Amino acid sequence: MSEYIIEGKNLFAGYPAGHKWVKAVEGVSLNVQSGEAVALVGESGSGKTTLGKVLAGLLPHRQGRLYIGQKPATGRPVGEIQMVFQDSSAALNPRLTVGKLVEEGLVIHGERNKKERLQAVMDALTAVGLTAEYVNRFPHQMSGGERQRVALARALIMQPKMVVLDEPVSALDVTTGAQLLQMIGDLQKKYGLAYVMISHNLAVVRHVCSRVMVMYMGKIVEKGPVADVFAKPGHYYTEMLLEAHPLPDPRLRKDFTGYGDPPDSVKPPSGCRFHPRCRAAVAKCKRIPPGFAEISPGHLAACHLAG
Amino acid sequence: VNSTPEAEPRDLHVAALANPINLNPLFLRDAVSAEAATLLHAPLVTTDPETLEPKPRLFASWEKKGDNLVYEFTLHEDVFWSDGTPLTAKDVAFTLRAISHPDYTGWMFPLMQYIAGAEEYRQEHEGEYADGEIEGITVVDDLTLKIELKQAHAPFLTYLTFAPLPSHVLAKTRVSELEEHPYSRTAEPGVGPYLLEKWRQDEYLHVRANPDYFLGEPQIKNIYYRVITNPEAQLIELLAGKLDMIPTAVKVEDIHTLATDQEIRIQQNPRLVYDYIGMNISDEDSVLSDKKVRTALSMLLDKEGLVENLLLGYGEPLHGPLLPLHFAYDEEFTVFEENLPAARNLLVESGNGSLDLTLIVNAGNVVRENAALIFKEQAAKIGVDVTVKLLEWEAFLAAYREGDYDLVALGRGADADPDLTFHWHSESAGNTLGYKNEKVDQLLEEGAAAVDKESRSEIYRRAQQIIVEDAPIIWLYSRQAVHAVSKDLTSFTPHPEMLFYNVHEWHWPMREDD
Amino acid sequence: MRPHKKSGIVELVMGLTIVALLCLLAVFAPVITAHDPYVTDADNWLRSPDEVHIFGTDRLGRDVFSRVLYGARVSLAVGILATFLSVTVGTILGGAAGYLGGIVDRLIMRFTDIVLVFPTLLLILTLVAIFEPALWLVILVIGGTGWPGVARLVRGEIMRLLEADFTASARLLGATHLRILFVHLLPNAFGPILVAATLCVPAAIMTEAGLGYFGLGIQPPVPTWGNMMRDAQLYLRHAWWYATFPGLFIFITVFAFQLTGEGLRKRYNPRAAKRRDARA
Amino acid sequence: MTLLVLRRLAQTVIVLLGVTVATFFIMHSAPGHPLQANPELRLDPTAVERWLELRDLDQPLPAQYVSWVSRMLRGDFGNSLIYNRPVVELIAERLPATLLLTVSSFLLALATAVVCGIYAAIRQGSLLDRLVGAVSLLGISMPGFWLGMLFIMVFSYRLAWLPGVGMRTPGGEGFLDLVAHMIMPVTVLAVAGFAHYVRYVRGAVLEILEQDFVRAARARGLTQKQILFRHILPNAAVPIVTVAALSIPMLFTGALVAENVFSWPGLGRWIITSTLARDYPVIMTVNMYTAMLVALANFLADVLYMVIDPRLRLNH
Amino acid sequence: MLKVEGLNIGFSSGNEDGRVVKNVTFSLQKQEVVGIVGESGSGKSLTAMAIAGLLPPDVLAGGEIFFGRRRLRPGREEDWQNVRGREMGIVFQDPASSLNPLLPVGSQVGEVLRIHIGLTEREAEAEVIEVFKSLGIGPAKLRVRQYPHQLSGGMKQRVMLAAAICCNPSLLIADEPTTALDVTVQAQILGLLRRIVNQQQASLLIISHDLGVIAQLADRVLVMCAGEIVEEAAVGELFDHPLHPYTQTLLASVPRLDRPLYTQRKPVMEGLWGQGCSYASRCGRRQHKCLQEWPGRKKISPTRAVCCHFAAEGDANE
Ligand SMILES: Nc1ncnc2c1ncn2[C@@H]1O[C@H](COP(=O)(O)OP(=O)(O)OP(=O)(O)O)[C@@H](O)[C@H]1O
Ligand SMILES: Nc1ncnc2c1ncn2[C@@H]1O[C@H](COP(=O)(O)OP(=O)(O)OP(=O)(O)O)[C@@H](O)[C@H]1O
Ligand SMILES: [Mg+2]
Ligand SMILES: [Mg+2]
Repeated sequence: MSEYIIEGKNLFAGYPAGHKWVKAVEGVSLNVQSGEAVALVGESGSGKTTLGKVLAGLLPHRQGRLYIGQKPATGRPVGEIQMVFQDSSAALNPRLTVGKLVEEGLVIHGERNKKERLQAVMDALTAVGLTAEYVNRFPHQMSGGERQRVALARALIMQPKMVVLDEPVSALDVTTGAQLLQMIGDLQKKYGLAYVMISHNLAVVRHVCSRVMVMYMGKIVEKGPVADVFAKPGHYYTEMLLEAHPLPDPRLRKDFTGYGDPPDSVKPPSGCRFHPRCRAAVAKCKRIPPGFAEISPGHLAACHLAG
Repeated sequence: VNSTPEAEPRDLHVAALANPINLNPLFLRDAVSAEAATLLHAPLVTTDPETLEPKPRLFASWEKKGDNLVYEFTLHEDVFWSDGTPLTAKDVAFTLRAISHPDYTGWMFPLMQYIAGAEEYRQEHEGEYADGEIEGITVVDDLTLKIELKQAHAPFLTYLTFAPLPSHVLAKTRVSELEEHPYSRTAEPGVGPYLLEKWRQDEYLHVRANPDYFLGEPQIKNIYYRVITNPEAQLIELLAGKLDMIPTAVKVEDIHTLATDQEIRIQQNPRLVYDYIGMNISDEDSVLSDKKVRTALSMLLDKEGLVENLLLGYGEPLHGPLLPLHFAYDEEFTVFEENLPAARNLLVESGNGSLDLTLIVNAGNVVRENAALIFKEQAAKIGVDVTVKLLEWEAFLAAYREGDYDLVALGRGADADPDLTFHWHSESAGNTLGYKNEKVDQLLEEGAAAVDKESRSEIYRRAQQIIVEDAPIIWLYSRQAVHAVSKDLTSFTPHPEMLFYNVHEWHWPMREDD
Repeated sequence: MRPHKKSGIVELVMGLTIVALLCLLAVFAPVITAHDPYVTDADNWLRSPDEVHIFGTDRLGRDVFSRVLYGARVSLAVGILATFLSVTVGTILGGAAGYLGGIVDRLIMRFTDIVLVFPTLLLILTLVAIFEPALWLVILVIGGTGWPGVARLVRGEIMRLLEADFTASARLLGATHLRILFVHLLPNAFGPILVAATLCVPAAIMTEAGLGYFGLGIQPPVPTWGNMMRDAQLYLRHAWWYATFPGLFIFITVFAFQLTGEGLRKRYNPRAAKRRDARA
Repeated sequence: MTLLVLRRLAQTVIVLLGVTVATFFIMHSAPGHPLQANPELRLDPTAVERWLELRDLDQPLPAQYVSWVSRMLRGDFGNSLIYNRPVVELIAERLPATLLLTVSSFLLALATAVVCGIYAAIRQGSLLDRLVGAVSLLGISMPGFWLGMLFIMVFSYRLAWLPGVGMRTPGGEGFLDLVAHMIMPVTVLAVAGFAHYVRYVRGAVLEILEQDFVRAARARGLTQKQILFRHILPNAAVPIVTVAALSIPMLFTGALVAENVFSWPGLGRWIITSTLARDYPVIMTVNMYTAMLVALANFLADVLYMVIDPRLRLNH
Repeated sequence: MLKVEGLNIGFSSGNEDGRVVKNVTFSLQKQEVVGIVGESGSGKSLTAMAIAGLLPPDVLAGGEIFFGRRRLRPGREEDWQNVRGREMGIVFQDPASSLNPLLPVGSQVGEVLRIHIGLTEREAEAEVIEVFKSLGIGPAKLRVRQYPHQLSGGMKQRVMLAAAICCNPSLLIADEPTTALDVTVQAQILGLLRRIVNQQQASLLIISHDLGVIAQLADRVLVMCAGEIVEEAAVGELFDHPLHPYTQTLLASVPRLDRPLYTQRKPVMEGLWGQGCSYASRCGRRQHKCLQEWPGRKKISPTRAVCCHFAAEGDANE
């Protein structure tokens, strides 16, 4: 219990829409251990970012319990958990230089000594593979990959225990993305950082994460060690995601049929939310929301037919 | 406009500076409405354009009895309202009652107060209609009306220069609602020279000749009384031939241009108005409460020069409250001429070697502004430093009301009768200066009660002498009304108080090529 | 958004130069002209321009040039101070509405709507009619009615920026509300606010001139371009110079500020800039 | 959609209520009362009294407000102090002239601005584009009263081509006469309007031109003209309607100036006379009338958006 | 079918010589699927837009484009007038913004038929319903009357596809048609594209930075780097034996489900731009020559060409 950096039980979260409430995360439980990298995958709109924001304290959860360390979350950000956003150009204040951006956390937390601040900034920049010459640049004077590094440096300077990475490479070129992923992996080892990495690209998380959680329409449908899940998906949705992934190998062509459309998120289907698209759905799936079944140790799938 | 086909005689377009507000003769509060109303109404009595003596109009004649206490008026025969009803003495009596009624909201009651029983009627009349009787007013027959005054009041006849209301239309209207009655906007039925054809608000008033006008059908069939608020725009229209007349207020600067225009004639006449520089004597501590200082200031201006330079001669220099139009006017009368050394001496005598005074002027009247400036220059020569403050009307008014000034340049109007009571009697509401001289009060009371012109003339001249020697104000000049008129308009006789005095006689001569 | 180099620079330089010149003229009016704008000269009224009176004289023989210069003081003072007021009020209200949201936002926006539906000049006329006109009142009233546009703009910007991830990222670092507002939101809204402010000035100047023209502005004899135009209206035929110079100065001043605003808009509007980059 | 319209209507009602409160507040902040204002006008004391009565001065403010509003709802806006007639009647006599002036100049300005704006945007950087930009900048900087005076000087006085005064030639009225009188004031008003609108139209069209769907339409083989009429114009309609609706107060302001310069017999000139005369009931009622007109126009514009834009119309 | 020769596209504010697409030459056979890959900004979209005649007006373009027997001259709108939409269908990256929000989608697709084939409104709608059905946009009858905002992203992209193919074009250009979509939706669109090529016997030019997509669809691949085609090969050859170092890095950088990630990108060395190879500044095997000299296009086999001084010598499987 004690080594969990963050622990959430039965979390609900969403957004106000007029007088109604848009549910984006429903009944999610998760925990992250120190130094661990957990992936959160799923289709667009499945609630990944929302969950990430809840974990980072940017969005209060509506129900359930969330502990950071052993303390219940206050619904306000704490320095220990940082987040890096998908769109690096929107995540950096365009009016501040890299130096100012990176040192902001220290300034806020009352580090007076200018020299020390500068030193810390330098360290953080070095850690993400940038040099001193970037200190006086503005965000628009850098490439996407460099900006993403600055965002990471900004998070690192707070000496967080965990960083939520929201699609950190999806806006980048393959080559740049690959480098960034590499670096993310290095940092984990070097600082013992824990990650929650959000992505819709299964292949990406495979390289960084050890555990994966698959989300579908606000719920987690499968979770477990990356290797297990990818090798032997327990949920038909996970299977479908893996199946749909276009492999960069012309010899392994797929026929790309029968995936069905994602349903309207405003009116989620009854029972197992995936049943309208599921190739193996049975009558029960339509009525009863499935609970988790253990497929192998630590590998759980919310499917009536699993296990 | 001017090239009308032969069969149709030419129309007349007259400029007005504002939209008339009301056409009911009992509720004419502004100059434009009053002017427009004279087209549509006929007054009971009128005054002579030269001497301002009362002359018959609807009242064809009158007789004075009992030391001017009783008047017996006879109405003109065969006068009909435009709906065919004959005009009778009852209409006149109704009109007088309406003015005296407690609910009457106009300003004319002070004119009625001399009639016996009018005050009582106003105090005691019950009911919302102008019915009942006023003691001093008797309808003798359809054409005869007898009015009894409670005390002799010489100017009384000149007070009857208003028009009667049609009692057969308005008698059933509450007096309190009289002003709102459609009659105020249509003037129908009328007995005047013209009848209202159309009134486009803020645009023009179109009147058409009354074929049954009792002095004969007017020659000009249509008159358009056009609202053009900008004087410059009026001139442009006149020069373009789209207006035939700019009455009364042609700017001095424009006279020269207009005089050289082939199509336009300048016509002028004296008016019952004058400009003056008032002195704030209400403050006891002020230097101006010292008569010597006031006298000194009264000796600064060359009034003939003012008229020549500022008015280009279109006016009369003025030395006292009596105007050239008044029968009591004395051409020879002067008390103070320009005399700077004497003025300086007086000032020194008063113990004021130098003075700082503020003169407020209402901006907008160029001539008055310039007069103030000349006064300032002259004053400087005797060591009086005058600060001239040109103020917009609002600011001017505020300063004036609060007495926040030493000197003030103003204009004011006088009555047709030389009676000076309104402005100079110490108990008059019109005595805004707070002038008080028992001798003058006494003389003015005598003058009002006196019967014959000669003795009245004498009394007012004496009063004038005393007033002027007290030097309460500095008289400047009396400006003439300057009209720019289309050259062809004939028989236009300007009257000091009524532009359309003889409008029924105006006409366009037949052109030879017509 | 961040300024875009080079775009709109021509407009900016031209506009600012003229504005600077006008300010100099206004400030150094007593040095530039030997004539006292209040001194009347009864012998020399309505003199056409010559070496002594380069813009001629008015109906009281006052020097039109010096009156125009002194009039610039009023116009610029009103324009700038009223704008300052509008922008301050607009930024505070718009910022509060955008940042706080919810009921505060709705209240402020309805209030803004209400002020916005009154035709400005009419409302100002009314207020000036009720309280007697004076310089401070004119500034107060023009400034006090000019803020809704700014408020809406600031609110929109703040809401847009609140959505931006960098606000969230600052919150993650533990930034306080004040820090977020003053370090992250307002500086980024600065460009659009600056543009709006620059365009507020000519509007205020025009309104002041309109008030003067209707005789409800700052009262004579204090010279303002508006009340000079009002006087001049009566001498259109005699004295072309009388209306021309104040009119021209209003025009030039408004033009200069509009030009500056246009330049700033080009600099701060990313879309326009993008187009320009594509072309250049 | 109905729900949205209703919600918007509710907002409009709130704004209208706000307008009455604002007007009421302004009216009550007037120091003293008009009797003291201008003795030369010889204001009718009973009219003043009646006006004071209308304000129910003896009652607490909220009660005064309620009775004032309820009187207004019954159509009683009080009497003019000067005319001593119902203000509503006086407004009705002058409103047509103002509407004629404003509506025609509005249509003229909008029509020319739409045509020029679209053309300028399509031919961005062309001579015409730059010309439109320059005209717009000059037009926006031109004080209406000066332009009006210049017009009168040149076209009425020097050339004597056009009447510079009023709305009709008395006695020679007719359609052509009306048109001749309208030319100058309408132009003065339209110049400002054009200058203002053309920028927005141009900007809006440029923005739309950059959208992917325009490129997609080209990719489908549509000609420039088809794209313009099917895709660009309808999308430009929303911003154009917005600027048009928001410019209505500006239109009134313009009318105020134009009517005074050209002695146009409308509300604008009358309100100045009334303001100078401190005819409070008139000033207040006209203020409120125009404000309400503007609020309603804004409401209509919003309804129009919903007609144009299915995203608003078919909102779930 | 389609031949592009020496296509150059430039902005006055671009790289030194202002060109962002340099000397692009390739051809496309009937029923062939050609893919273009490359990093962001390498000029893929511009090349496609040039072929479609959709370059922004302020762009300078030169070169020759032959479509069938027709010559399409860049900058001449009239050359494309009857080609686009009829013989050449085009699909863009972002389906959400590619549809006019104010018109029903059926009517936007129908436009093509009305303009090019001269169908009436009614006929067009009936036809559109058919096309919708064939692309799985159901219920088609309802869909044609719906507005873009009522459709999901995948649906919108299908509508765009419908508009592109309803006149049976012989060439379909798809510029990153699935980038904005989810994997499962992407898979469907890819399936559709493949079907269209087979059924309608059309050629397809598909642009993507996702090597997975290219690998799944293309017959032949063009690799672009900094505005140049640096390598050209049949899809099998390319993925098995990439010759150009750039292609190699690209392939190695793709995160794969079945292989560990490998990358060796070096930061750009500023000031190293020169006459030489466009990849030289980042290349791991850069030598002096690379910076000085443009390597030139080396034809290696009938299907294969590469622009690298050392490509032939290098070990493709390094
Ligand atoms: N600010 C918001 N207001 C209202 N609804 C929102 C908001 N942000 C997200 N949502 C809704 O919440 C749901 C989950 O959104 P979220 O951003 O968490 O999804 P995601 O899995 O991150 O998707 P993507 O892969 O597209 O980023 C979606 O249906 C979305 O429409
Ligand atoms: N409108 C434009 N103005 C200026 N430069 C442009 C414009 N459009 C494209 N470019 C430049 O041209 C180059 C090629 O652009 P292009 O859009 O073809 O790249 P791409 O390969 O499609 O990239 P992506 O994968 O990001 O879509 C880029 O460097 C880009 O910056
Ligand atoms: Mg997300
Ligand atoms: Mg692209």
